[in-house]
Amino acid sequence: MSEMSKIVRTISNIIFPFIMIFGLYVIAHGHLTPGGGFQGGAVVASGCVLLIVAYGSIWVFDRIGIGKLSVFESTGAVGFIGLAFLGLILAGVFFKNFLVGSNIIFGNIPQTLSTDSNFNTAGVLPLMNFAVGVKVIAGLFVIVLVMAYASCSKEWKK
Amino acid sequence: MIFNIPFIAVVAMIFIGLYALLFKRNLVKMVIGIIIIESGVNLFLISLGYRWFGENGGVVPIFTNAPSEVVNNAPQSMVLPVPQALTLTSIVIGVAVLALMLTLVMHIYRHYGTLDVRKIRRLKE
Amino acid sequence: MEIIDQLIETLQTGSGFWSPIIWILIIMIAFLLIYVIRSFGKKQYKEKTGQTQSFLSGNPEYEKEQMRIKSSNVYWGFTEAMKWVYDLLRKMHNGNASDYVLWFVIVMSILSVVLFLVGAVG
Amino acid sequence: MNFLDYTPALIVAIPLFGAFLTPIISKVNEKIRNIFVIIILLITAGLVFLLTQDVFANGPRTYIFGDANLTIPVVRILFEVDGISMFMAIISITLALLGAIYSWSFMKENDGLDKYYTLVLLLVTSMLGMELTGDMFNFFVFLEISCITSCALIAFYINKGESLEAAFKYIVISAIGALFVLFAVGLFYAQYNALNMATIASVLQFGFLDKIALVLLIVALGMKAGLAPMHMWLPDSYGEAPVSVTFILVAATQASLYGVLRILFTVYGNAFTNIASVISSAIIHWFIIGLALATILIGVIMALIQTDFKRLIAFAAVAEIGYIFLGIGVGLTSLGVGYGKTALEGGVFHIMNDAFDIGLLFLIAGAVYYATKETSLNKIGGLARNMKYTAVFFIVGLFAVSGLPPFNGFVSKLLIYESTYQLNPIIAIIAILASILLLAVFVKVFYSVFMGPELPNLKDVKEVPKSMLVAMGAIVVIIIIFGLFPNLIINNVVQPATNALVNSSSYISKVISVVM
Repeated sequence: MSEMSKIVRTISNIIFPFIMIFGLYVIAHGHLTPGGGFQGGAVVASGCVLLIVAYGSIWVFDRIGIGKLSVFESTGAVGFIGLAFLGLILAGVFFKNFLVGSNIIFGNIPQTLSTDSNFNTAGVLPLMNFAVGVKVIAGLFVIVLVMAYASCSKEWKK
Repeated sequence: MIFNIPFIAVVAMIFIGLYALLFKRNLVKMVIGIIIIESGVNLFLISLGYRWFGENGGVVPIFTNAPSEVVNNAPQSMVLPVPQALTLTSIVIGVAVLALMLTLVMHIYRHYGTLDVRKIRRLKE
Repeated sequence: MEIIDQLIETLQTGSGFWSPIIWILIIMIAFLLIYVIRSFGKKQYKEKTGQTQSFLSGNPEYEKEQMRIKSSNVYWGFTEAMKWVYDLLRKMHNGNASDYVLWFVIVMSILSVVLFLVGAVG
Repeated sequence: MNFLDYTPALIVAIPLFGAFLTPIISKVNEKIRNIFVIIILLITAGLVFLLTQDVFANGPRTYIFGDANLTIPVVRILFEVDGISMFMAIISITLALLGAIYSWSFMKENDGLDKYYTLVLLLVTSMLGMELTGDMFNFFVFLEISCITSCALIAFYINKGESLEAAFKYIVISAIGALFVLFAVGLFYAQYNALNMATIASVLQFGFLDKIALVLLIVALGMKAGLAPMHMWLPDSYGEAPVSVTFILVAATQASLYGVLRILFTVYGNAFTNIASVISSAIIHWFIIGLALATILIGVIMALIQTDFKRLIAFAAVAEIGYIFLGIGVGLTSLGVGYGKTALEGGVFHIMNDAFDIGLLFLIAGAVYYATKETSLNKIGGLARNMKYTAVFFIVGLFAVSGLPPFNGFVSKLLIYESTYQLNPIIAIIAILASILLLAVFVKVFYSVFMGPELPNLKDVKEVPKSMLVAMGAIVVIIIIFGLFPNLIINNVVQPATNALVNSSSYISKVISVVM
């Protein structure tokens, strides 16, 4: 895919930060509102796909190493499993929510039948959302990028 | 009757997907068939959550900023979010399967030069 | 000691038994018999002479590489006699991905029809 | 809580953790990565054996994820471990470990091995997860993970059109099967508001929706296990995957087989023994026996005309799956008493024997491919001169897979034949004839691969490297021990597994006591 016209590139330049912010918001508020790591990650990845569409996959491919993205993906997954293992080590049960009720971070317990959103709740769930978010951003981005890049290489055009 | 419409849609979607798989020759259309079946099953799981509440229907299980009359008077009419969790997992898996299938279709096109399922059968007998 | 008991114990199959130890003894006796019979044979032939060559109705013997039967021809007679079965199975294994799904649907519908028509009786 | 209480979670968690660490470690050094993968699998194998010992001695065990106690019964993921789970887990982890050792040399010349090992570890995770879980939905998730990873591994030789074709067929079949499993899970949830297998089993009424769910589950999981006439994906994918992957795929296929066992014996066990559903259960039994016979015959007859080494073994694998289903079907007709007990023991023991026999043959096909770069039987010959160990291993595998004494295949097939004969002599005779045909097939292979004159282009073939020989030799030792001392295995390993299948009520009551 080659790059598109100047209008498309300008508009995507303007829209791109908003998509990013919205995706990160969905990830960060995963424990309060609908959404979470996967959904927010998919939104952010779709923002990155917008870049691929506007600027062409070769342009993006040259600037972002596939190896870095794969390390990001592994880091997200290792973080997720690592949090589960921490539950086993600190509280004795795999996937135990060991942060709830503690004063470290995200430790508050919401009041029963209250509909107010308290960001500082839910224990390890937000952390797991972050880990999944990193993994999904890197994973989906790498899938689309490799597909787009492979389909525009010269070998395919014969 | 009107509350059976989702379930009728589920069966219809599964049969449409099977039709696409059985009678369409293009590999991409077969992939679409699988995705339609998956959407049907997901719709089935989602509609299961609301089946207990009959005519009035349940309330979406989002606690933040929920209508206060529901929270104060009938919190049990909020749908148990298990089917939603199941559907979410199923969607995530579906994305992985879809990506894998499309990648395979791309590579098959590169090697075989066609997307006709009747011509992609070097492996037979 | 218990393990050794279990090792020697024979396997009951409901209508018979199976003991590998006895089987090995019998096979040893069989090999001994074969050896005895073989020892009755002629010993005084000369290697690498005409005595060890095979006799092909007077035709000259081919090179060994040319005499090799390809594996797809090994059971030619069997496959020729069972041709109708193989024609049927070849038609079945046609390598079409849609037909794979079709078989799944067929088996599922047969089982459900049988289960709901016959099974409804009892 | 002592250490054993954690093992069910650790068995799944450790390979998963290792899988995602592998790409990072791979950046350091390739040799360290290989050692790391093997160590991860060794630790998992150690945990599996520890847990097996405990479960066989003390009965089923449960593990609740996320919290020490259940608060809302339907929400938690439960791992429920009993005899048959551990029996299958032993097979899976042994095959995975040997496959990893084998791939050290076998895959050495390929690129992208970090992804290969990641996928292998994920496949191991999914197999063990399917076998240990007690939750229907969790079972589906692990089933899908195994589909995705196996498909990616089948397409490993991405520059070959055939392997892509095989992978596409596999993913279509797997996706359909898994989606219908999910539909059945939804049907269960709709009626009983539960996803736990034991909870569902305890309240199952065997009504209309339950029958639909039974049909969906049995046909979908049977397709994933390779039941004819839905077996066509199996020769394709087994034949085109790298051999070390095929070896692990054998175990992955058997994990689906475990799903069938779990559905038939545990979830629907009470419903089948009920007097009211005698006709329905008889239909299911004879359906399984009929399809098993078809599987045996189609597998054997098609194996006879194959010219590709791996594809031929794959069709033999289809036939072996048929024997397992025959044992299970006959075992179902008379559950736990008389010939049914023998047949079930034979069927379950044959799962283990099938894994090792077919696995050994695949490894030998891989060794031949490694040495000659050729899989067509018409183009290889006379290899016994240069590959002595491999030839001897093949003789052992040949005798074992076609059920000749004193190897392990004979023992389980004997149990299946004798019990089937008491049910219906004709079925037993057909099964024996098919077994003879299987011997003929492999005699042909032995003749054309290892015997005959030395081909000119194969004169300087060398014996395969040590890591491959170690993996093959380990299986040969297992096969001979199983064949010479069958009672040791049947009393200590197989009978706990069959008892767990037959006495599903003890499993259900144990889990219910945890859930309530």
